[in-house]
Amino acid sequence: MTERADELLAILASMVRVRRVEERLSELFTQGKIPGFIHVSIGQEAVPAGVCSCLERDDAVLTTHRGHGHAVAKGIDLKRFMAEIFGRRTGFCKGRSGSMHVADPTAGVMGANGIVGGGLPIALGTALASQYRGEKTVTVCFFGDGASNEGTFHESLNIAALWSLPVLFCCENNDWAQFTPQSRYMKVEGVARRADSYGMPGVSVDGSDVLAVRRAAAEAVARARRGEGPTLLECKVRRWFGHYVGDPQKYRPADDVKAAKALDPIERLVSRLAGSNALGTDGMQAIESRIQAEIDAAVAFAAESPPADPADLHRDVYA
Amino acid sequence: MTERADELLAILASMVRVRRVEERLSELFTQGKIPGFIHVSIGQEAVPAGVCSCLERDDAVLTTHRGHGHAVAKGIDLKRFMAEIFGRRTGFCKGRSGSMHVADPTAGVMGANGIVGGGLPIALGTALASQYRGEKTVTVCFFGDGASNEGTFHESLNIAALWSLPVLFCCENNDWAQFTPQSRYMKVEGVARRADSYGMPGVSVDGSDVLAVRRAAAEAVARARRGEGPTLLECKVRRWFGHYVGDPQKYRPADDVKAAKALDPIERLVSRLAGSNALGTDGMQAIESRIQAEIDAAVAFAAESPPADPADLHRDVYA
Amino acid sequence: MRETRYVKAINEALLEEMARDERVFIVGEDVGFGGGAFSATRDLLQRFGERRVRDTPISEAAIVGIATGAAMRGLRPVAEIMFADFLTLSMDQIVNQLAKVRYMFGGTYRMPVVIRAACGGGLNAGPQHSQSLEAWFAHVPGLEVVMPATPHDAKGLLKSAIRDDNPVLFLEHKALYASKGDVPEEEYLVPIGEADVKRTGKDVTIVTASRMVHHSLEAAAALAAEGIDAEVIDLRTISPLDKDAILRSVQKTSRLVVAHEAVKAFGFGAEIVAMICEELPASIRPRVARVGAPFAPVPFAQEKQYLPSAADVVQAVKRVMVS
Amino acid sequence: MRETRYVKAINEALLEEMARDERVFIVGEDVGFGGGAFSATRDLLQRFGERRVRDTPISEAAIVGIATGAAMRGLRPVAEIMFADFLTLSMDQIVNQLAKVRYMFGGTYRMPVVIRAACGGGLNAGPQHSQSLEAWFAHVPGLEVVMPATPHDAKGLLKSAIRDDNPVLFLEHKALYASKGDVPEEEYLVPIGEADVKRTGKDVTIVTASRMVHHSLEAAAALAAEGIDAEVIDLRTISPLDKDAILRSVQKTSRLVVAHEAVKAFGFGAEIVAMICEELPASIRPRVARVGAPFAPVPFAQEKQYLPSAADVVQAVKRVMVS
Ligand SMILES: Cc1ncc(C[n+]2csc(CCOP(=O)(O)OP(=O)(O)O)c2C)c(N)n1
Ligand SMILES: Cc1ncc(C[n+]2csc(CCOP(=O)(O)OP(=O)(O)O)c2C)c(N)n1
Ligand SMILES: [Mg+2]
Ligand SMILES: [Mg+2]
Repeated sequence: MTERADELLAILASMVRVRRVEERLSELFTQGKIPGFIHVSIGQEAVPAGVCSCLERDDAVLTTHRGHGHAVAKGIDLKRFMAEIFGRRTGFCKGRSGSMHVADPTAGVMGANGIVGGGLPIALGTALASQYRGEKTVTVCFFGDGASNEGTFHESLNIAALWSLPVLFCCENNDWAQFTPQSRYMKVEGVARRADSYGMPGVSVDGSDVLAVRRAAAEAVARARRGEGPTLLECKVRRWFGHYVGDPQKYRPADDVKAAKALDPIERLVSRLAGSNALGTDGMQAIESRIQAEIDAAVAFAAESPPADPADLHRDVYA
Repeated sequence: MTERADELLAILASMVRVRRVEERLSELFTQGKIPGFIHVSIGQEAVPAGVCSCLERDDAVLTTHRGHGHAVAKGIDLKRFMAEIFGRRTGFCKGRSGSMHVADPTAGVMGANGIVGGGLPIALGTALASQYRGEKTVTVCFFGDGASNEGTFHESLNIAALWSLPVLFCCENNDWAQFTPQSRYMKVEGVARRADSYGMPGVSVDGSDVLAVRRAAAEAVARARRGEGPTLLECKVRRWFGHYVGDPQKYRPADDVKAAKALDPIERLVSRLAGSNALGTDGMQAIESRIQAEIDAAVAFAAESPPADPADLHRDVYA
Repeated sequence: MRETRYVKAINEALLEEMARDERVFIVGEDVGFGGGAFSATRDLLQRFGERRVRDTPISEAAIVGIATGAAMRGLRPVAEIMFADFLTLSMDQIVNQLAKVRYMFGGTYRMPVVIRAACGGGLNAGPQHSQSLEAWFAHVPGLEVVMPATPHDAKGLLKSAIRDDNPVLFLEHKALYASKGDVPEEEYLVPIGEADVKRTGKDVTIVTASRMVHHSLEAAAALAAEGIDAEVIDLRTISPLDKDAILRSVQKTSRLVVAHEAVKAFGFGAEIVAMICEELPASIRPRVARVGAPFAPVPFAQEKQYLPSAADVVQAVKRVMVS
Repeated sequence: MRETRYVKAINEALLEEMARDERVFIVGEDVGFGGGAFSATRDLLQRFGERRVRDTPISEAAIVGIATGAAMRGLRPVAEIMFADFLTLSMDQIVNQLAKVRYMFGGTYRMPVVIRAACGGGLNAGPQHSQSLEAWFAHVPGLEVVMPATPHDAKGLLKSAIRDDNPVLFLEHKALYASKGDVPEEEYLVPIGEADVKRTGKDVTIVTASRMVHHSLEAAAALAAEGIDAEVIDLRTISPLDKDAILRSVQKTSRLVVAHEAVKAFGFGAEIVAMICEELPASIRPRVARVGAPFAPVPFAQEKQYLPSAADVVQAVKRVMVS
């Protein structure tokens, strides 16, 4: 699989968009403009960008507490996304849910989840619906390495394999679960090998190499569309910042942070493109300024939107 | 490892005891002498007999809804065991619990469990207590192939491996979960291979060969006592009868039952002993009549015991 | 009308709704090949095939997740959790996911999910197979909780639950599966949220549900012989509560007994008593009593003495009749 | 006495009890290396080492199972489930196993297990991180449920919970962690099962717990300005309920308001209202009102409008004062 120049630019733009959105969110949160708490995935952008570059709009994505990138890369409307995180009534969830629960079914962003591992069983259902109706749509369920230790991981992968469901289980293995390093919660190296327990292919890739992620995801998605069942794709990534924005990371060795930041998926793709003239002369500039504008518009929309409507707190409990 | 004659006889007697106890329970249940419902493990006796032949009295065993054999082989007092299943006040649980919840901590029978997979997390705790106090005791957690699909299986094996807990996870793989054949709930052949997900040794043995079970269990128990951590031991067995006593098994092909009954762990050991003169002339006779007497005494004790005390239903809710 | 068993009525409701709506499917343990632990799903696999009757591994959290995700994509799942006691293994998926999806995600989703489970005692199934946990779920916004007492109501309510666009926890009493009652030949629905006056009376109101309806009717008959005329209200639905039906009756009788099989403390009877205390005009101060199980797990051999009985209802009525 | 934060009081209780009894150990997510999500276990790993302060994978069912099994073999575990919302992932282990072990297995085991969890709203943590689920657990025989409102009570009750031979669900309110209050220098215990009159009054009884104690005291102060003298009873323990303390006060005031943060419907307020209706002499028919959250999940941005407030308590008191 070799990407056309426009595809490469789209993938690059997707990573940059995720990065800039989360940088802005961190800034806004630090300024006290966002209630609650937020988790950013800066440094892990190659996964949402690479995986979502293989998806159609009507494919389903389930994501996590660290899910901004997946929603953005899947093509969620930035304005209503930002408004939700701000807690405004124009947000996708009417301000009822915030950063951990953004959803836009029309973009296939089925919903983020505040329960670690909580999306895995739900992914079985969205994938079953595709199979049930004979549709070619697939489901991608993103989750972390920590989540791979929840009982739901086991129950879900077992059933997905048994029923040959069209799911891509995409694990972002960033070596940390909240404040705890992986060596303290898993004896085995990596998550991909766990696929064998279910008779499911397990693939592990360098998650800061966006093209490696894209190619592995493309293959898994193609398998799923052909009705050949699920794949467990592990992407080895690094968490640049704390568990949540504002986390002082007292528990984390400085050189671990340094090592993480040394792996920049965006820089890697840029330098790769440098050789070709895909980027053109001011290509990066163009991308950055276009995205800057999108984000400015989204933030303005959110900031100018009216606060969440108290009446909405009583609505939609039942259909 | 080669067994002395007396050891072989003890193992044979253990299997025969389990078989005759459950045959009698089935008979008594069919006669309406036992309330509720009971599950027997007839045909699977080599597992409790083989595994428990490697255990000391103060080792801990956690068992399941199909747990009579494990309790009996571990050395539970037959009288109070029978009385509990009868629902008498002299039973181990004062008649409050019945067949699915027999327990005698003094014999290391920590408790049977009516929740499939429910004992697995508890086994972590009993094993941790041994490690915490620097004791050499081990925990054996028995469970079925169906239970290996519960989330608790995954969480428990992962933690046991991570903490090198002294546990033997003993899976009795009898190809059925209630009314459903294994092909409908697992894609993979067997349970042992699931150990690799946790960096734990996984061993699979012919569960109707009691010496094979004993040798594999002995090695796992020795590892655990040496502080080298847990083992997943899968014993391939066959369920001779229904899920519960009285189950007409309409769902089950007759030849599957026939094939199951063709594998008799007791006969196998007997014919093996035939060569040697371990059994002596009327060895089997002696064992049978001794056990017959034990069981008669236990049934008499239960039958003559007063019914469960209504006052006991309010007791022991709190210490 | 024909005499039909409770479990058969449930089976008929499933069959009719599956025939009616192609989006309806069944998922759970032993529901297909085995025909259901209590045979509520008997013959459905043969009739509708593997696609629509799905046996699962023993994975209760996943079963509910499958239903949730499938509903988010437009299907109408009927999940079975064999014993209500095992709902404890699905609590996150039911409470944090299924019940909150519509609200949490902006009201865009409809969640037509039914979770069937067998509750209650009476079969000497012991502490882990006999619980009545409905009060937990009634405390969870986003869920509806239904507990039919008769074959008629079981069929009509299950059909309504399957057509309902909200998650419904459908609690079948395992000791009622074999019970018989009249069920119409022709199709009918019983609306969710409507209590049913199973016996009219003027002296005292007995509010109850599920198996306790039968004990309460038995109690009412015994009381009638003593000249006490009891009204028996079968809630049928625990959430949403049919407050009007309860208030109407208590205003008439000014005496209330709430009877349920669940542990009395913190059971649904408490909500009903508190509700009428708050909502009745100050002028009416009814005498109230609750009937429920003692504060202990459900015992195996002492189950009969443990479970609330008709005699307990009679006693409670007599407590509220004095003065 | 010194001003101490609620979270620090909890940390001190853990430290003192671990120093006092070698069988006490801590198990949970991020409790050791990370010092606890809310830093309640800060520095305990450094002080007591890996053996007694055990980080687990994200496996809530296993965490409770570890505690249960360890207690069956004589240890005294203190398990942490980070947010009370995640107790949904441990429900089988808590309800079908831990709570029933002693009863089910003949009364031979003692089960000195404490499960700590952070409950409640106030941090805009959204629908899956803000729930108050205490009523579920109070409905489960075999469990004790504790909800401290002050640093003093948090420390004294947690020490008692760790020394108690029964399973205790210890619910800490996340919005109170940073709150300050007087805590004695010297060692002390607060007994489980004893309510505390946080304010004496003669006109109306406000029964409450956890964070709502503070809102209730604020309400009482406002009411005093209007000449209404409210008594505020902090239950501190939800199960077992201190019935005598409630009955004594209501007999004095003959007016009751129960205030909790949990959803009002089927919350613990219902049990308290029903209990007094049953147990007070027929002559006393108090006016009652409940304060609780609306029947909806806890919203993110509208949390302030959603959570019960001092103003809601004031209004409820005024409802019961009329006539
Ligand atoms: C069921 C559950 N347990 C615990 C938490 C608290 N928590 C939130 S994120 C997190 C760490 C998750 O680690 P991982 O799955 O690796 O994702 P990452 O944060 O590294 O992206 C934890 C423990 C939770 N939200 N849900
Ligand atoms: C959590 C839970 N789910 C379902 C059941 C109902 N059930 C009892 S035994 C059983 C089958 C268990 O199969 P397996 O683990 O293979 O044990 P076996 O009966 O074959 O010995 C099922 C589904 C249960 N008791 N607990
Ligand atoms: Mg991680
Ligand atoms: Mg089996």
